[in-house]
Amino acid sequence: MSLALDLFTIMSVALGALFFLAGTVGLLRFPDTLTRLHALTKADNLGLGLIVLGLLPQVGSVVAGLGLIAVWLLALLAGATVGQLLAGAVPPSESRQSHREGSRP
Amino acid sequence: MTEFLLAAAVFVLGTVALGLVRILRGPTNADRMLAAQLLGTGGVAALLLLGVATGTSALAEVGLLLALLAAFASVAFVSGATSGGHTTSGGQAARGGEEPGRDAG
Amino acid sequence: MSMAPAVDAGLALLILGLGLWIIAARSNFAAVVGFMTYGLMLALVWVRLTAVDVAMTEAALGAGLTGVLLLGAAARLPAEAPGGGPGAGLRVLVAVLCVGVAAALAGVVLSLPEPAPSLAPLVAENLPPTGVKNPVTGVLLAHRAIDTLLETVVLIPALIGVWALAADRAWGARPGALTPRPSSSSLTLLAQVLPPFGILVGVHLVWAGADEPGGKFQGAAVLAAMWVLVVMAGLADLPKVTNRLMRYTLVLGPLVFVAIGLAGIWTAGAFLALPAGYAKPLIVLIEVVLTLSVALMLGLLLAGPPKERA
Amino acid sequence: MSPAWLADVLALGGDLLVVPLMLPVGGLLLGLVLGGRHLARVALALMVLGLAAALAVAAAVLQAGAPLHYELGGWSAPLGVGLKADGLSAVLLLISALVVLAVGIYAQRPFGVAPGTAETRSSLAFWMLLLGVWAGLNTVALGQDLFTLFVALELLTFSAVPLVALDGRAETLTAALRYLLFALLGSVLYLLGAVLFYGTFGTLDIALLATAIRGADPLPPALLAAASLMTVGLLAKTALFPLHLWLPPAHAGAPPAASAVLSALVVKGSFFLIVRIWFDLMPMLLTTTAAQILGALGVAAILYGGLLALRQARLKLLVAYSTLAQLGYLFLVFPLAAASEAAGSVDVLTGGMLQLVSHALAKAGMFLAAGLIAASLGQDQISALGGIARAMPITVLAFGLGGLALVGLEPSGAYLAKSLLDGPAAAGGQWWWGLAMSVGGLLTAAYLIRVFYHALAGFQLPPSLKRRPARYQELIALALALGALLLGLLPTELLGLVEIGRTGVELGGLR
Amino acid sequence: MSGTTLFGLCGAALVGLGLYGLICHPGVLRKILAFNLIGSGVFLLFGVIAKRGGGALAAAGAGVDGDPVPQALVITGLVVAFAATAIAVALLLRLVELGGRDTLEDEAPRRAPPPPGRRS
Repeated sequence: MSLALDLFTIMSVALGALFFLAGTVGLLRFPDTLTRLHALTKADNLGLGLIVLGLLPQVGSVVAGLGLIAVWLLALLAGATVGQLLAGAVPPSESRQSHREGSRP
Repeated sequence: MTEFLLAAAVFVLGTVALGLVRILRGPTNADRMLAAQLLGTGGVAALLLLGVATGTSALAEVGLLLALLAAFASVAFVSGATSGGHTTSGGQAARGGEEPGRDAG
Repeated sequence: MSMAPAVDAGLALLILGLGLWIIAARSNFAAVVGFMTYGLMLALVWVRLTAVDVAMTEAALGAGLTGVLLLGAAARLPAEAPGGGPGAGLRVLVAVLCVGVAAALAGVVLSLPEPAPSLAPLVAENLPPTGVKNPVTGVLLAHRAIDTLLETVVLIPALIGVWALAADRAWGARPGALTPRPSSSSLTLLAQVLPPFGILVGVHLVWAGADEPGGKFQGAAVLAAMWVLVVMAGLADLPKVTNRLMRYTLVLGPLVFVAIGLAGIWTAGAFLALPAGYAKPLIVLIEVVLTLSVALMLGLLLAGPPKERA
Repeated sequence: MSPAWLADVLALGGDLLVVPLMLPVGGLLLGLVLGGRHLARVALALMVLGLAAALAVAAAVLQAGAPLHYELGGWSAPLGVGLKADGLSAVLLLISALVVLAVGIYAQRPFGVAPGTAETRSSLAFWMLLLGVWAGLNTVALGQDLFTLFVALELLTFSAVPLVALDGRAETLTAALRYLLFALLGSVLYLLGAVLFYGTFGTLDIALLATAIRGADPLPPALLAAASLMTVGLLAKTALFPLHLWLPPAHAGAPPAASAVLSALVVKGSFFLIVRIWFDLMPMLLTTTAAQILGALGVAAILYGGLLALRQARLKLLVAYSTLAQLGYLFLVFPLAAASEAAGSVDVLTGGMLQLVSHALAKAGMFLAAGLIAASLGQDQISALGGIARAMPITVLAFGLGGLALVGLEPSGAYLAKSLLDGPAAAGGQWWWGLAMSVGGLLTAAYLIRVFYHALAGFQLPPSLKRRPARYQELIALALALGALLLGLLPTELLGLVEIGRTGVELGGLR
Repeated sequence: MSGTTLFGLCGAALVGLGLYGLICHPGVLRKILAFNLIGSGVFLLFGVIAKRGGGALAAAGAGVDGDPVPQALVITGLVVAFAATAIAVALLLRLVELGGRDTLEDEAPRRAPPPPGRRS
């Protein structure tokens, strides 16, 4: 039983970590702010969700498990709203406006 | 299992470090905030992994705090960026003409 | 191979890289975002150092509130840091000096005595009379209560100092550094959903703080953040600086603390001493009232000087 | 003083120390609630009580002939935090209470709120910040724990910086910002030193640390690092040359009542901690080159501050630069104490504290007087002072007497201080410290003569004043300056106050 | 090398880094950031010393291993640092609002600020 749970944890956490990697790659590779945004909010919420799921069998108490789930729910809620807000904060022209820096044209 | 969780934490931290490139390069502030948002979620994930691996108490609370404050920071960013307070060159926001306080004699 | 050193090394590298970025970045905003991420990573470091209480404070205050404060400043300043500063020669000189300081400190860190001196056993021995089980809370509210008292008192001149930057005619107006955003449905939703959650977390932190990691500062920071969030969403107004109720709430915590401390002279033989048997309820009482006052102070420090609305 | 009264006070024992600690704190809490019109009066009442408390502590210390100790919360160090009132503490408590009270009376007019008017920004801020400065100073005087002292330093900083910017002009905001950055750097360096102490010895209590350090052989490297970090940090707060850049614009730009407190007291708070660290914590390090360096910086400050004061066009800036120079004298204490025998080192410290008190009184009086002149003329160009001596004789007299006290004429406190310092300098063969003091005195005289040359010129044609100063304000300035000038007449028993709690043995025994 | 020592060295480096920024950076906001960097480096040293001094409490079963005294001091210090930052930011914003520049340099800017909308 414990072995199966451990296996579950490993699979789930590994998958979650991969989602984080995917999100980061998207953040770096996608061409403009809005597409980055959409890719990202999904990737990181799924990543965190899978990691939380994987960790559940490893925590001793139900309360601690509920706490982990609460963290995920909160991140989900915040991520969704903030994603929307950020999308609203990016006028189409923003990518050609000021505040830029670094080497990218 | 502990080793695996720690390894997963290192992996997630690695993707976080990769995501930092976006903060560096921008080009817009929204991109930077987006990257910070991903880093926030990644940080929470790494925290949960670390905490479960080392049996840290009150882990969920720290995670909740991080998630809450990350959301709060994003809202603050959006408010600041869209409320017209954003200036691009020095002193333009100055309103001037405020009378100085009385000089005590 | 054990992974723990890899975690520590990774965190250390991240922290140093971010620190370098904060100093080197050209854009103010990029530096501030870097700082917030830096605070987040520091919270992880504190977990690694098994200081969960500090990790919470760092996450809430160091990264959260300070970050938002600086973010607001960066939004009102020119996007790029001003040029100028010392010439190249002087910079090299300063750099050499700073490397020297860092190297000397590193040397001191490596030469710290072994075994390390510690008050941990003394605290453990003297924790039972306080009735609390979280040693950090015990130190903050019993053994070193004067620091905690003075520290909440320090926030008052700080707040007055911020308020004093108002224009004379703006006195009596509401603090003006938080700009409510024109209504947006998603923000309103967040400002309605997040605060109950946050308040729950904050209250839980204060309540649990006696026996588990947490306490008034962490709780107060969360409460302050939720309050500011509601204000930024335009759902509530900040109190005017002359508001009586607000002023009473600001001093309530320290005042109760001082009163209990003075009562200690007669009931327990010394200023700030807690009478045996009543220590824990009194500590919880102080924590609760201090949370209210500190949360209000932190929020108001964030809200800036009073300003007339256009 | 009646013996019965004294007996009552002595019976309070250590509890007495809670009074000066909590009086200003209570004022801060009450003041925020009261606000408005009552604040000025309530603050003044508390300041009168504060002076009484400081006198009581001094009397108790004198009577006992030994320091008073108190364990806060009943927890003894290293776990708990202790308070101690020795002679040095009593002197700082007294001078703080005295100057704060004088400024509190003076400021009733500029920072009072007229009946029927609502609370004003500057009045609430001024009184709260003044109480904050006072609370910080009293904690600095009594604190025995390096971290509690850190919080006290921050209390001092957070109260002092907004005082600089009280009039809200862009120049004073810049000055305040620069001051804040220096002060914050100072605090964080101090804290860094404190953590190294804790990491090495496992305590932050000054007395326990001193014992541990005395027993340490060889001295751990952390100790040297901690000592230098803390000293440099506190020097930045004290504005000793070359960390002085922030002081002149800050002290000259603040409203006069604030300048008086900043120049007379706030910089002395951090100096006081330097004395605590070097004399109480690690006297054995005092014989090293560090003491010589501190003394040399002091000399540099005396010369540089004096020369720049000579070149200032504005009266308040002149007074501010004079503060730089006068702070330099304080730092001669370190090399001179190192050069003298055990008994002599106590003399040197007495001289130093006397200089501190004398400068506090004189400079508070001079800043208040300069402020009255500036307010009456509408500006403070020295070249435009013609005839002011006739128009405002009392104010100019106050400024002049304060100046004479700075120069060190008999019977001023500075004269006595310099003679106490001169003895060891001559005896130790280190004549150059004495020379520096003399040159500094000449410079002081020179820049004062320049002021008087202008103030007395045009005696027939007094300028038209924009507004007349209140007579009571002039008298307060005069009283402060007179106090500095007559300080040298203090009975020797009172001078002995500084020696209480000081054996001199530590210093002599280790050389 | 233990992780604790590593973080100690990290704290030392942060102090040096922040010191450089505080002295050399012309922008006030960046000086404030640098001050916070130094502060966090110092706090990290507190944490390292707390961790080194731990053990006794863990043995007593208190659930926290580490010397609680430095930890408590850091919490106090963090609150004070926040207040310091708040005053500094408020001063800076007011200065800019009154038409001042976001720097304490006395002389005129050596490098003109880039015009909006153009890359520098």
